[in-house]
Amino acid sequence: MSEAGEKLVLEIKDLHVYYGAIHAIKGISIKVPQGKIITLIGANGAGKTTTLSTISGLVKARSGKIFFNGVDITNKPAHAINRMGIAMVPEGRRIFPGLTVYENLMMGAYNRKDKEGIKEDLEWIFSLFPRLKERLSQMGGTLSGGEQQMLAISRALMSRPRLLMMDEPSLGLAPILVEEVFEVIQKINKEGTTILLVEQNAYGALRISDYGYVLETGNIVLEGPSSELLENEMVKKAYLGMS
Amino acid sequence: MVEKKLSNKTKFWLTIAFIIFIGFLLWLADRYFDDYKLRVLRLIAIYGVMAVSLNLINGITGVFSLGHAGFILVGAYTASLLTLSPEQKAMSYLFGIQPWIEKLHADFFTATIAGGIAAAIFAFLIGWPVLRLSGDYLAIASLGFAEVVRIWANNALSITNGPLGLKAIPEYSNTWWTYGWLLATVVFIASLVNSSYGRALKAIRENRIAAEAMGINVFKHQLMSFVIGAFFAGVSGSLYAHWLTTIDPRLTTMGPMLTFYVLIMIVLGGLGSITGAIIGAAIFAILFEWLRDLEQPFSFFGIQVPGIPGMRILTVSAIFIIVMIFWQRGIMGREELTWDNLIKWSRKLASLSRKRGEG
Amino acid sequence: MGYSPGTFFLQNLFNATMLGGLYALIAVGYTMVYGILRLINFAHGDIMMMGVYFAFYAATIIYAPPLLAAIIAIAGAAGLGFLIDRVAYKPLRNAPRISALITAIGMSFFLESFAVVVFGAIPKSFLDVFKDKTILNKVLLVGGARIPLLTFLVILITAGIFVVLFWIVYKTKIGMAMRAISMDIPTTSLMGINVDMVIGFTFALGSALAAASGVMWAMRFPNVYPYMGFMPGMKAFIAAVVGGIGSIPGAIIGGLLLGFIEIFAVAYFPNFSGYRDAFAFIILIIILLIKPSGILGKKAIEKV
Amino acid sequence: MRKFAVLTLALLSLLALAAVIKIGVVLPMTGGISAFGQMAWEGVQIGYSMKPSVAGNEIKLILLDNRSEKTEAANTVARAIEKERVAAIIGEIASSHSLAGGAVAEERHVPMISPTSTNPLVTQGKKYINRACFIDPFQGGAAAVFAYKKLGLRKAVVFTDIEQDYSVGLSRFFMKAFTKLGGKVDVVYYKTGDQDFSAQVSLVMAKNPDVIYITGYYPEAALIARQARQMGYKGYIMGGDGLEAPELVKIGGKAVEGVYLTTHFNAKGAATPMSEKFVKMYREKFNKEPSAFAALGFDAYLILVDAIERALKANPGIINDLKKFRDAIAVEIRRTKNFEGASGYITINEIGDAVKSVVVDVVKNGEFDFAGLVNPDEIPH
Amino acid sequence: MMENKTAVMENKTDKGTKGLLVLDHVTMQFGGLVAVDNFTNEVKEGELLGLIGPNGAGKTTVFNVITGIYYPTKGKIIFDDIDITPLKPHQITHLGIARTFQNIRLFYDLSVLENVLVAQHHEISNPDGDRILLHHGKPAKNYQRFWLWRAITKLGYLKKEREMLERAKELIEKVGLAHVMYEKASALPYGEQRKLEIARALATKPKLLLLDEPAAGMNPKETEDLMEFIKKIRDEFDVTVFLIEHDMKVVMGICERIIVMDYGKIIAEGTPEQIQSNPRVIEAYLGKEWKHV
Repeated sequence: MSEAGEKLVLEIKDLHVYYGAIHAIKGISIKVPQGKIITLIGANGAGKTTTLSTISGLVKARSGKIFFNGVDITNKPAHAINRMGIAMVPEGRRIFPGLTVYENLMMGAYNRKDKEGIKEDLEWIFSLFPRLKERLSQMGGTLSGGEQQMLAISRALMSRPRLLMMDEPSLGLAPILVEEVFEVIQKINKEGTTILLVEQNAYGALRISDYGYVLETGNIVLEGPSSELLENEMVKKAYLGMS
Repeated sequence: MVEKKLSNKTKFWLTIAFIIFIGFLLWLADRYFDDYKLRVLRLIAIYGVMAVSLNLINGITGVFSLGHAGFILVGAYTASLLTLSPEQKAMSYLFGIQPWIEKLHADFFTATIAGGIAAAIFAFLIGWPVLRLSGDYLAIASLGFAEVVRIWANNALSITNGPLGLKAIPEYSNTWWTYGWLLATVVFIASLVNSSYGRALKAIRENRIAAEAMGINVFKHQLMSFVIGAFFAGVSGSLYAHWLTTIDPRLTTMGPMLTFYVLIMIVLGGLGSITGAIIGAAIFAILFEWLRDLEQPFSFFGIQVPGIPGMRILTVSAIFIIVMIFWQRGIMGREELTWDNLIKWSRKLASLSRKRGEG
Repeated sequence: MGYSPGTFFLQNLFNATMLGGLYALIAVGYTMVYGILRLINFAHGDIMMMGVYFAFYAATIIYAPPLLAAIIAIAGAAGLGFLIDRVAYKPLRNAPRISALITAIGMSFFLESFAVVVFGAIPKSFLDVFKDKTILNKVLLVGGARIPLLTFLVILITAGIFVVLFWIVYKTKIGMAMRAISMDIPTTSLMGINVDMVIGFTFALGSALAAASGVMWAMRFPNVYPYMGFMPGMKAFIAAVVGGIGSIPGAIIGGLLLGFIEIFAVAYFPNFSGYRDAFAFIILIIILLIKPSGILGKKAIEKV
Repeated sequence: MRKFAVLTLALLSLLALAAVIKIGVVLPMTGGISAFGQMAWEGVQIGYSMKPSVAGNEIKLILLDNRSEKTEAANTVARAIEKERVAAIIGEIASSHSLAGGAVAEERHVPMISPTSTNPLVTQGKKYINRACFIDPFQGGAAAVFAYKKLGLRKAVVFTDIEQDYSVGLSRFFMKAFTKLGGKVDVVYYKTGDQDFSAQVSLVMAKNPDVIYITGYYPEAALIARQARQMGYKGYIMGGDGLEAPELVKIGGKAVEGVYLTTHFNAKGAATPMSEKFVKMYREKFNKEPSAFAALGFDAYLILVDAIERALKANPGIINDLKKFRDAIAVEIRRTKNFEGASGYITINEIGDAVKSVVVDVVKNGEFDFAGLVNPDEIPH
Repeated sequence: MMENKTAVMENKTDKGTKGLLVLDHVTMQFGGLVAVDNFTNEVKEGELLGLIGPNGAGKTTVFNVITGIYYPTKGKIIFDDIDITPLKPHQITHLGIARTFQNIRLFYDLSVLENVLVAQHHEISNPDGDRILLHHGKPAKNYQRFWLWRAITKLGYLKKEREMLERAKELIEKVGLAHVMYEKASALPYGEQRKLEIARALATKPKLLLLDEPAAGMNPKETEDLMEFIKKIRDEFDVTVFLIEHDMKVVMGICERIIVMDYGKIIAEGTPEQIQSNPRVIEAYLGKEWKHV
């Protein structure tokens, strides 16, 4: 897929993952070039979340390799992978309900020592999500669904990641908020963060991404530039709900 | 999953044959074992009744109760006060006795049933407050009630003889009574577990809210499990008292430690498995006696090593920790030792060895 | 010369505060570990016992001065707590909760029998550690009540420890990480936080508090034996549950409450002093019935 | 053929003659009351090193731990009898354990001698169960007599350990005797393992008695004394034999100075020549002062060995028939008269209880000093 | 007993006109948070009603209040002419309301068959049913006098169990899960777990079925099947369906009437067409471009 000379931020080679006896990921290979938005689409149980979890170190791979900027990060512990520059917005947002919004953000910046940089990033985040600034001292659990999603994204951004992975950012949000989230993702990407996006909302995801992979029961069944996938008959039928 | 299953009829007769076989083995043991081995053998059955009954509450229904020792204590005292002769009572109550306590008398079977019923009533009464709580709060409240009744027994000199305890309780708990009650317990609880009620209990364990939404009165079913479990705990208390021949309400005799022991048995055997509970009870009873040799002086390559008291429990606890680490769901998990499973496992074993043979 | 009612009350007030404070220190360790792992660490009381033995041997073998002995005890217990987590509890993080609980009970037996085998079952006197510190035996007269200086010291030190503890938990980064872990372990690890280290730190911190309590306990009640941790451990566990297990302020309130119940029940109902523990349990049950998740416990509203 | 069989039997019995006599020692070596078990075991060991054989037969001690638990107390006795096939048993410490183990021994007709179980129920109605110590009614009465008559005390508060049958019994017997003599008694409770007694002590301060009488064991007693003295209690403190251990002074420190306690034995007051011997050997081996538990362990061993010796003297061949041998030992134990033990001259009466004088100790300069004797006939009934 | 039953039958008015479930000024407050605010509406017999709204609008809370998981702070809930406001979840199920959950709540360690059997258990644990006794006002206190005895002796329910088994198997076949009948629920793929949850709810013999986001996590193909399935069960089992859903395609596709909630309040109500063009709904929930999604 990648044109020559393009720098790969993340490369997955022939990844296999098992949950006990269940073969969840059956040898997938994915490339994420710098500065792009790459999307994984597929049904529930296809292995999208498992793929992200394996990259972020929450789940161990049975075989295959994951390279981040050329460094092998396969089966490294999650905290080590985060420290290398991969941040994740987990499915269901998973913000810390009993920490304040500010503390939630600081959790994202846990390993950073540059106080100035943290301050700068905070300002940037407030410019992205002005609502968060108003709620800085509020407990995370009291935010509405949309605000929680914003917080989750901001929290991930606070570690200044080189790769941002998002698991179903639009899940459970009102249609009106879904639009907003996709816009923000594009904005973040434009400011230089590479993004790996997992979505069930195939239409929305493909519309903003550069390249897409279609996962089915642990296999990649289709890949290509997003614009092409949008036109693909099989995708149209199974994932866009157009028949 | 196309597996040839045994018909229910075959299974029934197989089970009957198995019980008769075990009965025969017990008859042999009863005849040829010495007193010490017989004591341990009977203790296994008594522990078995304790474990199976706690397993109904903790393992099947998912109610994390730590009050089992309280039920055992109630059963043990009720039954013992009934089987003790008035003369014996008059003798051992050094500081006076309530006349009505002195007069009580019954045969062993009636006393055991009475012990069970007393424990069941106790469970019914404390179940109302305790089962309104959940999780660890329930655990501590049930532990609390068990302790309260134990402390009461310690203080109520004229009824329980306080810390002096009861003595000269007739040694009625022979092999047949203990194993007979174990059989009765298993048959009763297994048939309950396999009935619609048992499914409801498991459903409560799996997901309390969904069970409620399916029209199951969670509180009442939990109370039922609590009461039935307590009944058999009371029975085990009676058997225990008539095995020990003397009981007292001390922390180490019928305090939280006993509950912990029974808990270890059922978790070791596999929480939620009836056969597992019995296996756990047997291991527990045997291991402590078997490892006694560790505390005897022995020679090691010619060096005389003196016996070190404490090595036994040190070893046992280390074994428990290691087993739990490598066998997190206990020996049986939630599986039962049924004929179907036996066939399944033996086939697996056979195919495994075949593979090995080929490899 | 008997006590006047006021003096009698004052005397018991101090006694209760001290006892409650010691319970609270141990209870906090229970509650922190529970908050993070949902594990009732039954070995916690025994870690306290080990801490006291560390202090005892530090003083009698290497002749460490009392303060150093206390520091050795606290450091030793912290290390032990960390080690126990690594060896016995970490492999069971994903196991059913009850398996972890049984392991904790097993660990409690293990530590007790270890102490019997290595240190011996015959009680040792902690006075050996503080032999010449007669100042600690000084008694102050407060409104007619005789309060040992030690009681004051214990109350003050306990309060000081709590201040430090609150600072750690609510004002430092690692405290924030601890609170985060108590809510969501995998997400915390996604923040680049080494979860195992933080859990280990929590165990170490809780164990250090238990050891601190243990050393003070042994100063006040200088009887050191392998099973000395069982009863205080049990009481502290109750205190933690009463306060709302998982909540640090709750554990402190629970500990103090338990101390007050035990002292005042005996003081004002002497005929029922045999029921001292029963009082504690009955009040505990009543509190739980009124507030099923303890005094400060958050009601775990299950998302339906 | 028959001849051959007889010959073999004779040979076997000859072999058996040289065989060892096994004695089971069933004690709590771990668990809650392990300290007492370990002390008694030390005493038994001293006895053994003094008399390791009887009538040319080697004695073998088999130590079995009951983990301070009742279930195990019964199991260990059964194991000693059936697996180890012992001739007799020394044990157990706590009366409740002696009851559990004793029931097994009685049924199997195996003689048993408890060093320290003072509860009257232990030997009640039993033929094979004996003890090397006096019983609680006697001890409690002695304490009351000593307090009322010798010290002139009239108002007492009794500290009772509600978990210990020993303590509850002793308290009751003391209270009975003390009120009979004309004294006034109040009672407060605590339990084994308690460390804080400030509430009970504050009550004592309110009642202002002449004496507090502590009937439990020394760990708690030492703490009670400390806390009482700290709070300014100035009266007498007394206790039972459960207080008699060097640890009382170690834990209690200055607070236990002047504490009176009834006990079986005093190393200083050397009741018999044997006492001196025992104390000397004990000091040599363990490098500390012996406690009453050790002395009674020692006595229990010697009484038993003495009974075995007499049984063998009467019928040397009896050693081959374990059943008869056990019976004979049991009979001989109850024929013990004025036996010279470390704790005095001991007579075992027809019930199986030791009859001897009660020693009263007082703690002076951190040591147990002899303060007097109370004889059986002085106690009111 | 039988007479009472007929009395119930006679009480019923014509289908379609009467509100099967009436929510009357229902308010649910958690501390300071008002999750449901003065909710007044009704579910008519036989209809297929949808409830939509942004995350946190209080939709699931409405379900929880109806099924008795929470007691409403204020207001009344009438089902089938019975005031069910003070009743417990299991009693409400007995009366004929069944539900599924947003996050699937199966009995994972039980087989598919057992999951369905459990849902019929209330028929033997409470054979007379609360239904009859409730009609005389308050729920009777001792309507299950012999429950413990019955459980212990198995008196009078062995035959019933056989019946239940047959009925459960039939139901499983009907919903198309026969091929996994003896599998543990945890072993089922996601879509079948959702289906099983609905089947289990149906086994309680409900008149009203509450579905909480049944299409969550399904791809468009599965969603389409689900829509068919819901329509089918409504007709076949003669139930009224009330569902919460985020997938507008489902809501607009099968619901006859839709209620929209925001911040605990009803902000709109009407047919799918009316809702789609309602400016308030577009502003608060749908956005202008939702049709593309």
